[in-house]
Amino acid sequence: MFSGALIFQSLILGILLGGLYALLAAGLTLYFGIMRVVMLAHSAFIILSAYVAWRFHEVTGLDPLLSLLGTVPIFFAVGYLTQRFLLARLKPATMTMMSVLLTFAIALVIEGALGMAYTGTQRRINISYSASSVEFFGAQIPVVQIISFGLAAVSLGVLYLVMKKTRLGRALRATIQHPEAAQLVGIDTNRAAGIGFGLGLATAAVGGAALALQATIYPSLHWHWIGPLMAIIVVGGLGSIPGAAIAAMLLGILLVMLQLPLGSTWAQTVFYLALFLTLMVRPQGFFGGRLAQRF
Amino acid sequence: MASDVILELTDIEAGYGKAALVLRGLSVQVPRGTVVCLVGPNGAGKSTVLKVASGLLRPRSGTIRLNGEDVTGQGPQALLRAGLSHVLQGHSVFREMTVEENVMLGGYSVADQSLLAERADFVKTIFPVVADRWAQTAGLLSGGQQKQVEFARALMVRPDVVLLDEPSMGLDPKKTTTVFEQVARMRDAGVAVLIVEQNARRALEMADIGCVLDLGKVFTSGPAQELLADPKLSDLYLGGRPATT
Amino acid sequence: MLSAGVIVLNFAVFATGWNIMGGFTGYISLGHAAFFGLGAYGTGLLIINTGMNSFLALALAAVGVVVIAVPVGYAALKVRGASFVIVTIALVLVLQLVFQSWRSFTGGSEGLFVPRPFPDLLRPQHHQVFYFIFLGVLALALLAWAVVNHSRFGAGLKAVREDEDKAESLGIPTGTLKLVAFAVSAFVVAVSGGLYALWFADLDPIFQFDVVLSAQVVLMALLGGTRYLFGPLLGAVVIGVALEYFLLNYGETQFHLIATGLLLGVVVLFLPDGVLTGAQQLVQRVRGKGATSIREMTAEELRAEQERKEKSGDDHD
Amino acid sequence: ACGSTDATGDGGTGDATGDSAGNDDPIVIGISLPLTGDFAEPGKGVQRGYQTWAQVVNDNGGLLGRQVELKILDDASDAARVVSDYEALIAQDQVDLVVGPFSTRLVVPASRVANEYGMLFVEPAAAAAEVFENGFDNIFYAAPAIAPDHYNHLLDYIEAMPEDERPKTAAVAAQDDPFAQGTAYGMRDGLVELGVEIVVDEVYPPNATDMNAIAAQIADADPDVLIGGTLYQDAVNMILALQQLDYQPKMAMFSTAPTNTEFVEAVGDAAEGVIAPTGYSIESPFPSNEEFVAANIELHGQEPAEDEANAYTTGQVVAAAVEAVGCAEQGECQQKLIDWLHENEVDTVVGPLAWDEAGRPNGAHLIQQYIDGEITIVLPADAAEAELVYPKPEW
Amino acid sequence: MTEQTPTTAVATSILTTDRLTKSFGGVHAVNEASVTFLDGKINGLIGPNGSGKTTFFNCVTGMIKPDSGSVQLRGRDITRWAPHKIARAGLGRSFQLCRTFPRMTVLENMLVAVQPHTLGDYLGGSHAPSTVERARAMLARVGIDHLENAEARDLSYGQQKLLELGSTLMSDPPFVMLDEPAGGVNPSLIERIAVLIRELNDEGTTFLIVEHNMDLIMKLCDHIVVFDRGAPIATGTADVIQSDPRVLEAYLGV
Ligand SMILES: Nc1ncnc2c1ncn2[C@@H]1O[C@H](COP(=O)(O)OP(=O)(O)OP(=O)(O)O)[C@@H](O)[C@H]1O
Ligand SMILES: Nc1ncnc2c1ncn2[C@@H]1O[C@H](COP(=O)(O)OP(=O)(O)OP(=O)(O)O)[C@@H](O)[C@H]1O
Ligand SMILES: [Mg+2]
Ligand SMILES: [Mg+2]
Repeated sequence: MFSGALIFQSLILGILLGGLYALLAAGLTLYFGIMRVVMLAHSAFIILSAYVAWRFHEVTGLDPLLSLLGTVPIFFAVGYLTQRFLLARLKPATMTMMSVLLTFAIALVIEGALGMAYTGTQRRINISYSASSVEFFGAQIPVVQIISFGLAAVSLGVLYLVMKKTRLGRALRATIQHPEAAQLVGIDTNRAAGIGFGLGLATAAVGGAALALQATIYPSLHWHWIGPLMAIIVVGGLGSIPGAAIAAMLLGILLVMLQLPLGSTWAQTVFYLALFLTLMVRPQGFFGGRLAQRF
Repeated sequence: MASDVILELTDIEAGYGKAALVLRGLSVQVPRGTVVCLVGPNGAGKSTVLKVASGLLRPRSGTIRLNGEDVTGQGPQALLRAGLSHVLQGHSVFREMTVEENVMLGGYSVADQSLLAERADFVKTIFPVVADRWAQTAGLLSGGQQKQVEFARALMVRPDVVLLDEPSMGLDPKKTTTVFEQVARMRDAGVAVLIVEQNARRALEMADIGCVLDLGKVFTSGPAQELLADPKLSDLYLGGRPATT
Repeated sequence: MLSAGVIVLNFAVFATGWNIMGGFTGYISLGHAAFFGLGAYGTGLLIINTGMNSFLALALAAVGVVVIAVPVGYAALKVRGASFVIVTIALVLVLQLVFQSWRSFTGGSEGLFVPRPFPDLLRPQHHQVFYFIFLGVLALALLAWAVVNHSRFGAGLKAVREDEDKAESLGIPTGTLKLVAFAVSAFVVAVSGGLYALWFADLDPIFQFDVVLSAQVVLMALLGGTRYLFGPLLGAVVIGVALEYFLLNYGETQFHLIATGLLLGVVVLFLPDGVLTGAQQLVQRVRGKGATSIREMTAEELRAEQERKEKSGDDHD
Repeated sequence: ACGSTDATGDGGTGDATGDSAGNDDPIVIGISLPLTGDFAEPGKGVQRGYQTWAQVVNDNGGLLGRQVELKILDDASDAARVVSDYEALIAQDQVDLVVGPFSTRLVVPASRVANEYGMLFVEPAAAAAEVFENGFDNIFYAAPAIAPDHYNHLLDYIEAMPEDERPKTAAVAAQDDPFAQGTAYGMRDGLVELGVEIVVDEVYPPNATDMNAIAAQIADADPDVLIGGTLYQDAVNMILALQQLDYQPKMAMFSTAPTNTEFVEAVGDAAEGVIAPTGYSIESPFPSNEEFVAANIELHGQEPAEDEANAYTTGQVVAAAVEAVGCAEQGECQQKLIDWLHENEVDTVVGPLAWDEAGRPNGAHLIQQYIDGEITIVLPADAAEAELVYPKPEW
Repeated sequence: MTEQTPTTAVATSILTTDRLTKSFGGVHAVNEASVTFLDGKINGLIGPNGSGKTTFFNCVTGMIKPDSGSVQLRGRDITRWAPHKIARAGLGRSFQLCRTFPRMTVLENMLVAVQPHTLGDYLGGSHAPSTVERARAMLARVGIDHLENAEARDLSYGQQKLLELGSTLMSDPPFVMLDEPAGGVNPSLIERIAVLIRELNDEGTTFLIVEHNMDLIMKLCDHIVVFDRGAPIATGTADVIQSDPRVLEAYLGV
């Protein structure tokens, strides 16, 4: 059996990992919540941002997190343009299905480009505090994970406030639900959708940097992430940011805990089990996201 | 009268995508403080007229003048800013947002929050359901209730020109009365109203000018009462003998 | 090169099978690679563990896949649109995990070697044989699609694609129809997978359970046009050849990925209904019949005509 | 016919198909390599090794007086392509000889094709035991030892220790990869025989980047010996994770990773004391080595690593057979080559090699350890440059 | 129970609900509604917005499952049946917010409505010419025959309502429930629809119509039920209803 210390340690690690998952999933559920877009390229963008952080560190030797100053605005812009000039062209009727394929295409392009630029070699940022950790009731907590958890928490909070409390948030949701009517109340629907997408990618930028701190990256890594993230947003209820956050937390913890008895490969399946279970029991997801199955 | 015409469509030709023309050289004038009522068979092009007037659909030829300015080809937002609002036909509530959010979005273009709050209270008084379901998801309301929310949404702004596409559809008799009362109030407040109605008799009874559309052209137009009186029109467009109640 | 031809045919069967679900119901599944992989592994494992005849094994495996597809479909088809896509993706990913981890049974990441059905054939002949087998299967798949397309079963599926609730209220048992379509298409795909196993002999979870494979197949179907019998076939030929080309000419780089991506993007953006649709529309444009939806008669004339009719009393039928 | 014909040296490129009759036209050697995809990195290394070998051979007047020409195809790390590539090479392009690709996953299907065409198949990569259990007689592994034997010298060393100083407990974490597991489990089973208790035995998937959970278990069990069945990055991640949990083994070994030049940069001081088996070291004492190292640096501007060496060795083995048998084309010649290799021993940059009937080489790997930031041979004693440090310093 | 008026006493019931209840959260959309509709008649169901008419429809047709209570079609209990089963039991319905198959042509929309029953039908090829003829005739009757080849999504709102009506009548079910068939339809066409409904009724089809167009209801219906807050408040013939104070107060307004 596993010692209490080990289980406590894993619990901590699980919480921290869950935080990261939460951030990564938030963007994904955002696109869907406001635009019915299944953004398969999300994790590809995450990896892209991670690569930027890595290169940045390689070249300048500065702390990789500083790269966020550049990536966040740039990713926002890219997202804005992607929506305006690519997704906006899709017929609303087939939006959901077609966006899957379109973003899939984007993902492939990103993966390919990274592969061409930096080959398939695995990369990892090696910074002064990579290996350091702080002691917490006998558990060793890696500094990098604390940092990425902090990043996640902050950006999630911001995102949530934007969506719920601002005019922008409302405009975004109105736009997807009835574009014509939205225009008629004076919303610049194109702009709104664009901004929404930009926000989503901005979270990807943050997530990427956080990821780069604590894990290895390689071009095809995004396949490794997209599955769990998708599962999370369905379990959380498509389109519900808090839902995604909670689901991510729970599944993240479960994952790490299950790795002890099952080993990391089998533990991975927890995401998919959760997904299928959700569909059986509560297709609309467990937290909010009432409309999952209608779209 | 042409002097204080506020909305004027001239020789409009319009259609959807590559399909054939829907509006075939049509002209309509809406004077300040009057209610102009469009009637006509299904598919005559009534909604299309409104879509062209509010910039949702670009005409292939012809001009649109608002307050004497040529606004042809401008988008809905521009026209809204210029004082024109449009309530769509059928159901256009934001289904997944609360009644509150819907109503408040009606005032999206209005900066002054206190003013919005005030108008919100007003619409609550005339449509009780809006008050009762304030925090509920609009998409779950009944058909008629949704129409009421939509109309309430339109009342959040005070434009010079209002385009209404069958506002009474799906409303029960009482609510229909309420809606027509509101339209009359707008007129009295000097607003120009261009209304499409299949509930033709009641609409014409309230309207100043009637305008019969068919095949994307104006079939006849004139003072509403005269149209009502015309037996041939009744027969063709307004539905047989006057209502029995 | 013969083996390339076999690969393209294999794609064609796969895509046509996929189209039995995706084309009619509009449910875009990125999970069919799972059935492909299951068909392949199923066949392989049956042969290895029971030593039965290769093609018997193939048949059994395909049936087995259907047995799996039904509950999976039942779960997946409870949700529409996005959730459905996500589930199907998940299906592939989870199977990849399982087949990788479950070494003792599947050979794990060492892969699985499937004994050849005709051990004494030299490779070139081997390819030739399979080339024709695949041709035959393709013909059958196309036939199946055509039958569905002309049947009322197909009409029901199309109704689902347009508006599922309305279809229900018209008395169409949408749930059942969808499930049947799903199972049939899974079957066809499983067969193509099994044949692949017999032909290629080396199976590896990474390559058999691959979402990208699904996507490529969807791309083929879309490119050709999901509403047409030969759409997927056309797509398979184009994409199959294109992929081969990119790999050979830009193999040293990851360019073939980019190319696939760009291709998919272009198709989705500019040819969402496939080249065949595009062609058809072009023809219509030339013929210039912009079917007008607006009535060509005033209400007046109409009413007049009505009266005439009513007098001559041939009102209805 | 497809792919890049790659005649090294100043010899211009020429298409290498068909008629290999006239005795002065080049001997074409077909190879398929993972130049893209998952195995791209080692794949490129192997390519360099082959090129260096061809260079050296041609500078010394070629084989049987004929120039050597490499015909290299890219299989994008895809088993499906490997097979079709070797078919194309053998059936269409009628190459005279084929040699192996990289990675067990690709070697197995490739060797089968070669076997079906009755071609000699010397390969630089597939060390996993399974490779040699398909009953093929044409396959030869051009390296000192197959995976399970890599640590044999280290096991001897531990056995030689006094009972009470021997490590008591060990942890094994291996990637789900035939080679990586092969090495690690070879060591593990050896230790078990020496009465060491295995307290953790974990497998993780090839794509796993998060080592925290495994590290947590290892740290919790706190064993004396750590055996990492690793390729490259997973080793780095594991070490970082273990440092974060501040676990200190007495002895830590990882396959492949430490011999990679980037290893030190990646883990910094943590490298000190880490042990790794290697089939090749620049300092290797064997005669042909100097020539190889020099040529490789000249041609590619970098020192050769194990991948290059294995490829070069493959070349040497084939060359030896060809020169001895005196022929190099498809047909019965191939069987002659195969038979000859089964009988004889070949001198290579990794030492003299001989094979059993299944093609397994008979040697064992050198054991290296990081000492004062330098990777140095510590076992076996006769080749050692320094004493093995045990217990290793903290990381 | 609701009062029975002489007219209805003789006729047998086609649809009866017993304390049918459906509430959403706090809202009692349908509240213990026990109603009876008459076979062979044109029944009307009216009531203020939000009084539960559509929900009642949805419960009866199986689109949503009632919380409690039972539904009987010709004495057969069909509570909680799947929608398509109920449809096959001879109950057709139209939607208030009209639902057409947007990317099918008007004619196809009509044909899909004719459902196969045996497996043979399913695999059987396209429709019999006779069916197509019937579809055309029906289109003419609802006045959109000129749109036969237009895709449904291109129709004007009213045209879509007419198509909706047409396709509902296409499979000529013996019992038809129409949710606001006249909403957004041009008055002169409404008259034709009225005629159509009469004819079909004479041919033996039973109707249940939800409408806010009083003229139509009063002209057509033999038997009217008035809903308020999810339950019937009055039942009877047009005159009875129109003179009922509760109805005036709750619905018609004065
Ligand atoms: N989105 C569209 N695409 C193509 N054609 C359309 C579209 N919308 C309407 N039409 C066609 O244009 C014509 C006029 O449509 P419009 O909606 O203006 O009619 P309407 O007078 O509003 O009818 P109704 O009273 O039923 O609302 C109709 O014949 C219709 O078929
Ligand atoms: N899915 C739902 N969730 C929550 N409330 C609902 C739902 N459907 C209907 N309601 C509520 O139930 C009540 C009855 O709705 P219903 O649509 O049956 O009214 P109706 O009689 O059809 O009104 P109308 O004449 O406007 O169509 C309404 O108050 C509505 O808000
Ligand atoms: Mg209209
Ligand atoms: Mg209703």
